[in-house]
Amino acid sequence: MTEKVLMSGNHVIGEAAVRAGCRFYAGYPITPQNELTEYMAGAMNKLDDGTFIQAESEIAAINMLIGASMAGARVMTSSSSPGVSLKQEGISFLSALELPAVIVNCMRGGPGLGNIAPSQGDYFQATKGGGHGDYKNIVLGPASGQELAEVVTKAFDYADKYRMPVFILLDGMMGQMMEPVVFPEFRDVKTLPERPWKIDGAKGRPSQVIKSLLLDVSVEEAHNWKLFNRYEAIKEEIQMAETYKTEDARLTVIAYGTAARIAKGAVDRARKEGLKAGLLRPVTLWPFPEKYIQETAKNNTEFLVFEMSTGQMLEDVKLSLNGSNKIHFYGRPGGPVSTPVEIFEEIKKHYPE
Amino acid sequence: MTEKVLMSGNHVIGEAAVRAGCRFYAGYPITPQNELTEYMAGAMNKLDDGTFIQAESEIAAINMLIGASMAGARVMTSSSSPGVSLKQEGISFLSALELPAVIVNCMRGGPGLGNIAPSQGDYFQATKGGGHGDYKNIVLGPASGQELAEVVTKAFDYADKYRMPVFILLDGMMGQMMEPVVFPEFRDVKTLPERPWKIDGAKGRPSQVIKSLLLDVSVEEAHNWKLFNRYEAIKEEIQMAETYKTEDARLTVIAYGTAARIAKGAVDRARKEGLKAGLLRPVTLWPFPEKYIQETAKNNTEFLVFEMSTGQMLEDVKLSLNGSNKIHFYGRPGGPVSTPVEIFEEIKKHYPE
Amino acid sequence: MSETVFSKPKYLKDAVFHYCPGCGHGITHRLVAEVIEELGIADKSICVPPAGCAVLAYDYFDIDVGEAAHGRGAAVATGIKRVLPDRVVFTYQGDGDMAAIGTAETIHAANRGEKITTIFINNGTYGMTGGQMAPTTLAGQRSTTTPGGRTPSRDGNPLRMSEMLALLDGPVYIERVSVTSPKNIRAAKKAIKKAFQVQISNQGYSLVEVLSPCPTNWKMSPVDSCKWIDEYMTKTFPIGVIKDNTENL
Amino acid sequence: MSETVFSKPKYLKDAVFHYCPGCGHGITHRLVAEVIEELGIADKSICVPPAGCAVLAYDYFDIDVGEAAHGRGAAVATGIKRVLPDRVVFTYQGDGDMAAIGTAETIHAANRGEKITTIFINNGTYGMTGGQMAPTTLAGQRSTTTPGGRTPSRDGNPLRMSEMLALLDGPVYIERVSVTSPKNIRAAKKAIKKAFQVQISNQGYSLVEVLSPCPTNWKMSPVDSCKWIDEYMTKTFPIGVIKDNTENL
Amino acid sequence: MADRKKGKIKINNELCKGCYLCISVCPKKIISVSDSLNHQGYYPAKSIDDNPDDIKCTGCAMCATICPDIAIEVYRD
Amino acid sequence: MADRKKGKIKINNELCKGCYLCISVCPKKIISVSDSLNHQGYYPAKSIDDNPDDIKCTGCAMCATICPDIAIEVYRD
Amino acid sequence: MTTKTAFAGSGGQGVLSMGYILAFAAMRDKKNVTYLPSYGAEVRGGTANCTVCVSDEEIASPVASSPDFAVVLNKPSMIKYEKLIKKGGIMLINSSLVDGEPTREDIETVKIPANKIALELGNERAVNMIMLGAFAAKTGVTSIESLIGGMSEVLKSKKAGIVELNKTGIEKGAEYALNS
Amino acid sequence: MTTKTAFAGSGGQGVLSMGYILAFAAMRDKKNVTYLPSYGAEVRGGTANCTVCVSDEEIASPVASSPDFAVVLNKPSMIKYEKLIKKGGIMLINSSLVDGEPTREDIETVKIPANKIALELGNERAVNMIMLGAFAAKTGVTSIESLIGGMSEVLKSKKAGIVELNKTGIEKGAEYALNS
Ligand SMILES: Cc1ncc(C[n+]2csc(CCOP(=O)(O)OP(=O)(O)O)c2C)c(N)n1
Ligand SMILES: Cc1ncc(C[n+]2csc(CCOP(=O)(O)OP(=O)(O)O)c2C)c(N)n1
Ligand code: SF4
Ligand code: SF4
Ligand code: SF4
Ligand code: SF4
Ligand code: SF4
Ligand code: SF4
Ligand SMILES: [Mg+2]
Ligand SMILES: [Mg+2]
Repeated sequence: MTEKVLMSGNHVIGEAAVRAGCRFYAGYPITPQNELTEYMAGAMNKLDDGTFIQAESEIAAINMLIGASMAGARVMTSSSSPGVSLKQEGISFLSALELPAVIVNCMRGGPGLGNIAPSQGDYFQATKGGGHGDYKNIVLGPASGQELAEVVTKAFDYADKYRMPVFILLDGMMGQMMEPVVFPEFRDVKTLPERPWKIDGAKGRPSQVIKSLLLDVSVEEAHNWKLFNRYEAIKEEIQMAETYKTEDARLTVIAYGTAARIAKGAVDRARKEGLKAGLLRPVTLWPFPEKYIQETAKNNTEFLVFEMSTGQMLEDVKLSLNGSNKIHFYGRPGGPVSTPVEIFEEIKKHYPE
Repeated sequence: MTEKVLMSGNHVIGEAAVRAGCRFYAGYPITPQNELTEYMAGAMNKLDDGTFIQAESEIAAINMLIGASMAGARVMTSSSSPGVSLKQEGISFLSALELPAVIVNCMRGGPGLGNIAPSQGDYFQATKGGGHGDYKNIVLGPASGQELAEVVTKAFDYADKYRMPVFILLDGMMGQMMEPVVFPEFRDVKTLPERPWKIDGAKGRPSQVIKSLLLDVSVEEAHNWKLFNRYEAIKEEIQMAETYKTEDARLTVIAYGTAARIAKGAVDRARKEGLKAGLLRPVTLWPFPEKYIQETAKNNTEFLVFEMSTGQMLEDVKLSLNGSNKIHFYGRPGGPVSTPVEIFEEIKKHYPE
Repeated sequence: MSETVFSKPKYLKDAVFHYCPGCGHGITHRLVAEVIEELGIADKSICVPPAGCAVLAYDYFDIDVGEAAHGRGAAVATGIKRVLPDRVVFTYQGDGDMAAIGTAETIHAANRGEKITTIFINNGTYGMTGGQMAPTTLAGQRSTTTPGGRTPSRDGNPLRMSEMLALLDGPVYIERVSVTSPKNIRAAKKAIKKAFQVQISNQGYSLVEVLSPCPTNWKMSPVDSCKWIDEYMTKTFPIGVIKDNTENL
Repeated sequence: MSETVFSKPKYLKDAVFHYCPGCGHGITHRLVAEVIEELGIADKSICVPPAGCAVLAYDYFDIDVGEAAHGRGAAVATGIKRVLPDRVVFTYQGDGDMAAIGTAETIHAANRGEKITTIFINNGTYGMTGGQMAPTTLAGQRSTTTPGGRTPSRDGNPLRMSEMLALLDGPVYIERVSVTSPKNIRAAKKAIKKAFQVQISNQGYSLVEVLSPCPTNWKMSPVDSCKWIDEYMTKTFPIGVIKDNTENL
Repeated sequence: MADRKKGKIKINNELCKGCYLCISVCPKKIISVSDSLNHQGYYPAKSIDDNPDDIKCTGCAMCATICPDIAIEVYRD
Repeated sequence: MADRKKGKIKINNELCKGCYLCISVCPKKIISVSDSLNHQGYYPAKSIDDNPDDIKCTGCAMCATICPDIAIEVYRD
Repeated sequence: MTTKTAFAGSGGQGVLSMGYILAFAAMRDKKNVTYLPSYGAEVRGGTANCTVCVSDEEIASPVASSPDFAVVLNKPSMIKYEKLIKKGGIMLINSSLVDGEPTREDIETVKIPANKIALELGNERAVNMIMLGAFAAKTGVTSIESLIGGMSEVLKSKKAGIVELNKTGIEKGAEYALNS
Repeated sequence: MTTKTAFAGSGGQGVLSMGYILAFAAMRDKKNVTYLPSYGAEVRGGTANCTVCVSDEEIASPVASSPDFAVVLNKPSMIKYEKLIKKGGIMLINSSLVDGEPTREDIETVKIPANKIALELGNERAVNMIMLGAFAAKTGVTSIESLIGGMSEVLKSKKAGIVELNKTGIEKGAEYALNS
């Protein structure tokens, strides 16, 4: 472990990616994630085995990733909401082609051009699959600079282990905010998992193909179920969430990312006021940590879902509880950053008699 | 009403669109919906106020729609899965800009390049919003040539009434299959709803703007809630579903589009064998017809969700029932077309003791 | 009594430009507004602004404006113009917007000979997002994504969009101008006026490329920025008429 | 004893082509396979096929193949080549794939001077999807989306992608060939070989445009299709070297 | 005449798709259409250079060069 | 001298962003920088053509032509 | 009652129009019908086929995993559909183009020398109508009259000669089928 | 205890580095800190600001809707933050650039003639460090020592002269603030 540094979320992602062995980055500028693109420009070009490309578009970037990942490199791209929408075809291809890749969405206010303020409006796109076909991506929603550094490393490892794209979902404020961070050590790229399936010229082996065109319906169906079963396994293996003062909570706030930080402040306030509030903070947004939620639900608490959107994760909470506990919702779409006081008021409002 | 004609689903959409007053079509070829693009090429160029453009890409096409809709025309584009993924940014813009537009997705097997066989793998993309930000589109899922003709008309009217994009979601087989169809009369474009907000030159009025950039966070939030409230109203106003032999059903199949046709055959078979099976066929996929499902749920039936995917609408069924009734699932992703016998077997398998 | 020889044009709203000191967008906005006034087309003109520093154009131009997603101006303008063939439709786009993400839309709209006009602001950088490399960034020029200067072998070469478009059959008139001196600014206005006339007379696609200072991201004073355009930028992007097939204007 | 003067090249698998009778894809596939064999690069070559009739190229070429989404071949190839600079990476793309949806990726990869090779099959139509207009469709030519023939004022003009690319600094070698006669086919093979040599010798971006018959969608016999290319298509798309900055090959 | 190289072609019936480009380019006009369908459903091309005393084929391989389906092999002695 | 047109400019302090392009183009060098900040936080340009007996400004409007913020109005008599 | 029929052959043999005319004729008889052509990449190979369902009830699936009837115009199609056709089903074969016959015992095979008959009519282009006539006569899925009526309406834009030719084709096919 | 401080002025006045150095210094003191700059389009106007939170607990929100302290270097910033600053909060103003003062009675105002002091030091570039020193002395958010320590580490790559200048700046600012 190295020493503490003060860094913006965007820079943290970049540095953590380099340390995790990322050697190919392609991206296209968009606020509020430009610092990440700029960081990678510097970092990749410092390495003699690193590539940085400022692509002509988000579409070109995601398709460059497809090529670089096929060729065996650990790859990353980043963008913000509108740019991520443009990557959806490519993301569906990455998923179908079973290619490891890390995709960062530093969300801004939408829909449309919207604004550059922090938002959580792209949850559905990331977790349900904004592209076509039956596929899922692992989606990680960190809430601090330090956690960012850690999930970036995880993201690259998951991508390789499960051969699929992994999303890091944060909002503009997390990308811009500086916090103290301690980074993991540099990974030697020679120690990274082998990729026997990669496309690097048929030297000393039969030629091989990476493709997603499966005209034979039975082959395509089998491929779909193969992916489906992998997703089911992942649900078992990697659900992650933080629980805070939930043991005896009568009202448990469920929030991720920036919203969760604010909620935590609100929970502390509530506790000071003698209200048994708690926080359940999903870290994996897909797979959604339903185990944690069902566990917490047992101490029959009510839930307050707080999102910086009109209510998207809310659906996954409902699906996890399937009617077992009462759910309240509070949302702020389009960019406003709530204060802990504001959420505390919501807690009071919904606190069970 | 005109006389019966024998037409493919793709042609039916085209003809119905022209009759509904569509005067601008932009699209890009992709199987299995090419016949629609080709039909519009012929039909639009026959009209002196019609425009057909074979765009250079799906992205260009959806953005041409944005312009044409701003300018006041009834507009349509069509594509199939990968092409629709490319339209996601544009769809988010259409939604944010509150522009009427009809978007046809003639689904094929995915993810990735996949195949051209019928599939229902894009349900999430269409109903949850594959683009960025908090928005919804109306999504219609017809199951026959005749119904296609009817929902196309509805689609254009909804788009105008609610100022939003409306999806028509069908699969490749419905696009290719010919059935007898009777079309509604031609609409005179002069009788179509006014668009006071349109951009056609500031003659005799102050200049006006159509934009989605709302840098002021409070304005963006207000816009989000405005859209949200509209969506809530739509949920009340237009839920549509067909129920078939559900009154006394002990097992009710829920399926849409092609899957629903097959399920209907299976239900008839089951009834012949003395099993009380029924079919609930959502026509509006968003808003999801939860009223119908909750109503049906009262005659405590169990449900069997059948989709040509690994299970997407399944989530909306769960959300509608919220734990009240037992739900089974059967899915065939990637292109295979099940036989009624096959679904009948599933009905037998899950039929409650 | 004294006569006013210069004042704000009629079709600019009163809003204060949000542009940085010495930014070429302000000058170009004014020229476009003056041309619209002189041609008397304010009530039939429709502007399609970009995603870029000029995204707020609708706060300034007092005509109808319809927003486009980043890079898609040519497609949006195509849609508007095909529905309203007798209106005057123009896009106002930056070099990132038009020559990077919007490459395909721009080339194919031009190739279809859409009867639209494009004002193409070449400032060699992504201004709005903070000075990243643009397709038009000069070799060796520093940007936040080419801190050591643009290296063509790695980052590509400066892209001459106007010259490429001139090769197509659709475009009728393409000229490159700059706004670095009163003289150049007058020439720029003439070109913009001609471009609109080409559309009004239904002759086809027209484009004016404007070499425009971005002092903020170039990290130069406005005065030095103008010098830099005249001395360096014009070497790669020479000003003048690039294509002119106009008839009796 | 008799010697074999002609037989199937080594790096084509045994699969029967799915192409229609008289399709130029088959001929071009063979030429590429012959060149790969002659240059001895089979074990370091990577092919990026298109979405198009040639999408199944991986069933035919016995080398590593990585699929690209429709139009994105140049971007995928860029990714592969940057990671594996000593491999030989080529895209095989149709005119719809490369000159329509892939316009931006193609132009910018070429402009970056990516050291990749593109085999560009110009058959003036969207073959795979059933004969819609392509950017390269000739004026007046019928297609399923221009039933009355392509009308440039409405449908745009035939796009000369190779000429546009030649204007960029990145490309080193661009030639247009046809496969309509044994003589033209031999010339085509020479060009393809040279394009690969340009990459092998690390000189830059190379492209060979192949005028290729699509009898099915042209609704002509294969023999007439070849005549039609020689007589009409070559008027808009003249064959020959378009750009050649190669050094001592 | 005596020292003129003699050639011979072998057309693979099942690979042939009956495009007849070979027929159109053969300088010796010694390729023709066979009258039975192959399994792909085409009438394949066939060599009619079958007079052993007067072999016309020069083995120039023009037919094979243009054959899109690599259905022709060419030999020479 | 007598019949030479006289000009006059008015610079709007609050619109000016202190780019000083006007200063660089004025042929008469009669524009300078004022020493107090405006509300935008810039030191605006100001005319120093203030000797009524010797007005140098010709009203050529070069300053206004290049002003990106339309902060200059030009008059002539 | 629902019948499902597959028409198959190589492109250009008029396979799709056979199916279309059958569906159209049945529609005119107020039947429920679906017509599903093979589409997309398959076409490349040069084979074509379509499935027509005719029924008094609503038609659940337009697909025929095992059709009641098959009309095959080339050998690959015969081989393919011999495997699929339903027990007790009928396969009509254009024996002028297809040598050999199905080995299955549990289906009825009807051989029609359609090209030969067509030549007698003096026009090879009648082949598909001859097969269609034979099919109708053999299976009764639709009457010869409505078939002719449907055909004439479908081709009303074409010149009378064609319609006449097709009409005779249908009749001759039916005649042959009944007398064989 | 958590304190939130806003630093505001126009671009080029070193506003962001003030905030960064404070955050960095507090981090070295093992405090929890967040630093949030204004970003994006706002920058166009030429104004810049940032918010620094320093706390012993985890920091919930890095945003300060109503900061405890504000350090303002130009008039627009003073006007903006006068509205936001918390009751009982402290506003430090560079009185060399800002004429007038807040009208609010319920906050403490400290005027520092930073440019004047800087000129005495012989270098205008010390202005922001003078304000920072005054801020630390007045609010005690961090000690002068750790501020200097933090600053020196942040600027270690820069040449010694700068560090020296900034050090004196911080000290002089603190001194002035305490004696005013
Ligand atoms: C799809 C998408 N990608 C990226 C962005 C972010 N973005 C906004 S403007 C811009 C480029 C600005 O540069 P340019 O077009 O040259 O205009 P300028 O600001 O220089 O005038 C970018 C990348 C966006 N808004 N949408
Ligand atoms: C995003 C996307 N859009 C459209 C398609 C459908 N599609 C497949 S190939 C093709 C074009 C084929 O034409 P061309 O590139 O000229 O190749 P050809 O078949 O003529 O050789 C199209 C439009 C697709 N697969 N993906
Ligand atoms: S960043 Fe550059 S282009 Fe944008 S407003 Fe400032 S000077 Fe103008
Ligand atoms: S459609 Fe055209 S390009 Fe495609 S295989 Fe057939 S002939 Fe070749
Ligand atoms: S060229 Fe080849 S495929 Fe064509 S007819 Fe001759 S042998 Fe057959
Ligand atoms: S080798 Fe030459 S001569 Fe012999 S058949 Fe072929 S083309 Fe004719
Ligand atoms: S040009 Fe305009 S903005 Fe610039 S200094 Fe002069 S008056 Fe001010
Ligand atoms: S009008 Fe001419 S002379 Fe007068 S101030 Fe402006 S530039 Fe100088
Ligand atoms: Mg720019
Ligand atoms: Mg083509």
